[in-house]
Amino acid sequence: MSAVFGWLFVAAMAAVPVVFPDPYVLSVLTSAGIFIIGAISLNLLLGYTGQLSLGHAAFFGLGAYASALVSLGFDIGIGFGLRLRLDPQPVFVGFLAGIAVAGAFGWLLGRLAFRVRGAYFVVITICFAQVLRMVALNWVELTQGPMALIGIPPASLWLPGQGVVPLYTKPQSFWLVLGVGTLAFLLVRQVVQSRIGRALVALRENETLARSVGIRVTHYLVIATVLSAGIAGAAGSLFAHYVRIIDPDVFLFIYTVTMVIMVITGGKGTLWGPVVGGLIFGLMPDLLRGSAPPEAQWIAYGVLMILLVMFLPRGIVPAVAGLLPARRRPAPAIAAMVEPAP
Amino acid sequence: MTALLEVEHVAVQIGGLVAVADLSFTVEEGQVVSLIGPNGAGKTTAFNAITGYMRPRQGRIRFRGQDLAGLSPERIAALGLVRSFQRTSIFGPCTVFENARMALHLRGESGLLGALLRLPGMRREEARLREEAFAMLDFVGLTARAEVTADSLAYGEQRRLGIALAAAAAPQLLLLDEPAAGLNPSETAECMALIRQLRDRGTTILLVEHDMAMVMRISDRIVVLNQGRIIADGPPAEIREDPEVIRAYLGTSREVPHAAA
Amino acid sequence: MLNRRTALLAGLALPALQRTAWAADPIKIGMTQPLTGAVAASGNYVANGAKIAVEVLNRAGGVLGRPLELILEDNKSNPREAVAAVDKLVLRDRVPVLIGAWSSTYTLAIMPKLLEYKVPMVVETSSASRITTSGNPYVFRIAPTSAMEAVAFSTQLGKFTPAMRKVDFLSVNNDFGRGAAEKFSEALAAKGVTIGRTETMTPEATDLSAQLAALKQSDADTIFLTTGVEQQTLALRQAVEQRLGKRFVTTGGSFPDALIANPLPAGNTSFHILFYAPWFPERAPYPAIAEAYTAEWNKNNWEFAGLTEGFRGYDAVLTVVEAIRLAGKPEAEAIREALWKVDIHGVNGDIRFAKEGPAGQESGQNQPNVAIVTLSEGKTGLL
Amino acid sequence: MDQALQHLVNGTVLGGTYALLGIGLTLIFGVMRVVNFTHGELYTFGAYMAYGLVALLHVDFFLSLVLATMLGLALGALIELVLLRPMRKADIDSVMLVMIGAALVLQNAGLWAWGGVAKLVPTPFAGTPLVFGPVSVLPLRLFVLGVAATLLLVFWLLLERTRAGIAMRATFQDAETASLMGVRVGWVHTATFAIGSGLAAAAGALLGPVFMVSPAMGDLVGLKAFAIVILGGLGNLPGAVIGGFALGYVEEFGGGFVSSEYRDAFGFLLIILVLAIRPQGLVALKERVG
Repeated sequence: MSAVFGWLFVAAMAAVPVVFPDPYVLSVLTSAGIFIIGAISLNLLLGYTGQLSLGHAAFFGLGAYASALVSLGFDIGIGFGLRLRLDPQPVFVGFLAGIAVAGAFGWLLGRLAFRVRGAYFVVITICFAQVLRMVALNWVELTQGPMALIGIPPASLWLPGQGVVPLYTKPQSFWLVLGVGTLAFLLVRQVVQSRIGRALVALRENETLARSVGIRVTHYLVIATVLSAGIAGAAGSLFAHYVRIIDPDVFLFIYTVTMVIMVITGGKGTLWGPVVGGLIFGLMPDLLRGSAPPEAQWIAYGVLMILLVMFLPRGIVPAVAGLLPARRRPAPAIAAMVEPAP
Repeated sequence: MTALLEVEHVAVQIGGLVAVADLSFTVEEGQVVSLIGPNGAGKTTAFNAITGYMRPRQGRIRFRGQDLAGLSPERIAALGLVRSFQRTSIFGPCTVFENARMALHLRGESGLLGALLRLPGMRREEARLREEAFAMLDFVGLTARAEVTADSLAYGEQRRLGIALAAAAAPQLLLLDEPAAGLNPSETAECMALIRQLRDRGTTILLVEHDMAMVMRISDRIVVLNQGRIIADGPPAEIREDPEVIRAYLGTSREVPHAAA
Repeated sequence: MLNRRTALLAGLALPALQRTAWAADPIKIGMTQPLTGAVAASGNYVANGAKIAVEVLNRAGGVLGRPLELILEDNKSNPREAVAAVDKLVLRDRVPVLIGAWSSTYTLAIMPKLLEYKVPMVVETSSASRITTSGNPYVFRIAPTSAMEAVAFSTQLGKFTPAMRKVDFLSVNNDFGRGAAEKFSEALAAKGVTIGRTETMTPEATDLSAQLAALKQSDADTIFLTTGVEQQTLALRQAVEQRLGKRFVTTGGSFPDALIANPLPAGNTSFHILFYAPWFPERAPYPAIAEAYTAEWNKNNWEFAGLTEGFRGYDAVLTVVEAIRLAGKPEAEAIREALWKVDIHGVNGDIRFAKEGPAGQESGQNQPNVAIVTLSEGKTGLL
Repeated sequence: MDQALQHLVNGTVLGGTYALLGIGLTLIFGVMRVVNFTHGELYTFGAYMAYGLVALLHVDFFLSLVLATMLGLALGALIELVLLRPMRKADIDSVMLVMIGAALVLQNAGLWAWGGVAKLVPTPFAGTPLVFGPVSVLPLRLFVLGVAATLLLVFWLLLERTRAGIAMRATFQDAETASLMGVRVGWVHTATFAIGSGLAAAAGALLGPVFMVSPAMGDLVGLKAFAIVILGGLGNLPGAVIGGFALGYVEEFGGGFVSSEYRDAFGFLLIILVLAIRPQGLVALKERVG
């Protein structure tokens, strides 16, 4: 998809609150947008490095908790009679903290987990998210445990001349998510269309060969994980300040699975795949509402995921791109990489 | 002058079995050296040990005087020692051009910041790498195939691309693992010409190859390996006459020297 | 399973029938309950109670000449899902009034949304004090707070033999469990009972052996158990296995009904603080209402013991519908104002709201009745 | 001390069922190279089948356990034939995704059929514990341990003494060679997945009556099963048994003496610790290069 199309898409989305200001539609789109950002970040790992990381909800949740805690402030005992105290900070500080904390844990997980591959890697990423969920559930002094962190302030933006403006309304939240989403998309695009992106794809396609031409495996996988975790952290932070409540269940496996389904459906390793998949799965529950109970919907998603992996393993975006007239289009697997920058 | 590559008393075990028992040889700058021996003699294992894919149990490997012990393959590649592979030699689903650009990794240096901000330096580097990629494809005669996926190349073309990927970053020492395996006579001749050209560009080459005709014609020196040990080391003419080499090939593995793997 | 399907069918068929029966659009009542997840048993009972209340009222002609429609959203035993459920009910279905959300944690999570959307909510179960003291004028609670429950309980301490001397607590690790431990400690301490330790458990924990082992070491004679139906059942069974040999009192109005069909071994009597004891409808403040409710419930062949919590949904719907009638129109602000004027008879007793919380933004709080039921070898009794 | 003995007994009972879960999962991975995300769902399935048979159809408790295991076996065979057979040539990640899809279907089908409310399975065992000095244990728990041990033994005999078992072990070691030697690998795969699933269903049918049966009961258990097999080494059968008991003890003693709240976290923490300290201990197979 060309850059022109991309900007048209963003413009059309930006017009939605004006043209169609239904708060419910906006809330559905905003939630979908947040998960699309999560899916975009997962795609960097799953699609471009080919590492099936199934602990992605961990980064999303870390971003959410870090951002919420920094903007709410905390005062906790850290042993030896010492206390760690933080006064409430502006929300954008929390947002940055969310990215930083998730990124830092991404570095840690990358350093640990990339010692192994395949099934081991998958299981370790799952364990990572599980441990974090247990901590969030039981470190009540910090996280409020099952009582959830409530009263999280809404996102705010510093505007010249107006100072810090809280983003209470549905259109404001929607535009914020659209903005961050566009940034995340551009960030991933810049990375995959660079020497780093080529190194990641090389590692995905043939790690042994990639190493032989001098590509430092751990270095690049860790870079990808940190970036991916940071973006997921940003999505988590947006989530925290949008729903304004966070509980330990954000670390649940099912959230990772939701993002995985989005990426696989749209097309892993393509820039637009997570967006297309995210829109489909973000909107479908509300379109199907009334016609099918939630259990039946989840059954349908499961079946769809199986069918896609079996019959359309590359996802919707490459399949549609394959139908378009070939205009000197190289291999779809890395089609996104060789698009000219706008 | 000291040798470019020095292998001293290297031993490698795989799962408790001795694959290489005691290996010592050197490769001088500017030469084409061949490592030959019957199947299972330990040639590929020796390659794996030199390029960091396997840890030798003992012995020492030096490249330009630097000890390679404990270095990862990518580090060793960065020092200027790159190998090709028998089987896993290309990035299948990517285009030939992209294959070339990936292999030029070491020729670039832009990092995350450059990628995110598209700094002028990064743009210049990208343009240069593009040029180099085309030059390389030109060198191996694949320019016309630049936009097809590597998977869809003919077998001979894939082998050439494999060599090109290894040679892309202009390493000082190139290790080629059976570059002519499975090629027909005319393709073998092309392959041989390619190796000569590489040598003429100043690349030193260490070759593992089963095609004895090719080995005899192209090598400056031949090292013969049998059951993990060196049994001969010398120029082609000498090796051809060596009784132990003949016995190794005819006696133990019943394999004719020129047979493909 | 049969029950569930008939309920589902009824749910699907009902709106269709109504459309032909009444020309007017139905008045919507939004409700969120935990229909799946760790405390699903209670949530389903409460939802069933609300459903039959709507059926009964619709048979009687609805309200303001229009039928009622109950829109139910599952909050999956999770506070964040509870917020999402309210978003859907208010933004998508545009309900003018809500009922919810069983656990205090879910209710507390929802409360900021009530302020944002300016929609009143009748709280049918949640017991944490801060729900009505935090200054949210959209909250009207018909359930007792933990403090009320504790005080009401402490007046009946004399009925226990041997007398309670020292008590421990086993609480679910949320607002409900912690709040109950705190308020019961205060009320019992005021009566001269020694307060021991408090062990907590996460809402979905199933193996409580570690907590029970710790409580076994204590010299307390009674353990107050505050959690959902599921963990009540698990804790009571595992306590027998670990030979705790102590008296258990459950708080919060939930009842481990599975222990009627699968009783604990002889010699194990547990005590349960309930707000409606369906085995003794004649003891209810208004027996006729209680019996009507019970009869309607039994028509559906639902679990009899579910009546203990089903009344919460039933009374909540009665309250909401009375407020709509008083308001004269199904609009959020009018309903909120009318809720202050509600004065009706429910299954639990009189329902009317007193003001609580900071002046100017008071929440409504009802004063409910409390019963202590004993369970021994699958048989219930009244203490 | 008394408390430690009690924890030892509880840990043993728990470990027995964990071993059943682990051995099924590791067998499936060893023979088929499939990371089975439906394992936890088969556990739930077994528990619900036991509940349905005992509580709704009033079938004899012991017969119900056998039937639940058989049904798990059949469901496993079905999953293999419908989903895994066509995916035989696919890469390990694609198969994982298919299995995640299958797990979603199974869990929500269960939720739809049974509803979200947890159920209690009636048993013929007395609710009064047997007392051995300082230790008390329910007859039901002892029965569960006995059955788990028996199943492990039967499984071991099956693997060692029968033709099917030999074919399975051959495929476990080297599928290519096994097929050259006349082993019908397709059949072995079906049998393996069915047996692995049957063991998971048996574990569910056994533990369901001990606790309660709910639609999400397999979530955590499925993930714990991964922890068990990683502890023992993926594809390592005795390792899975050791890993199962290790997790049982770690949870029980950790929950009793360290922190009751974190008891479910110990297994996952252990994996991360093992990885941090001894990553090489985890890597079972070295990739062949060149």
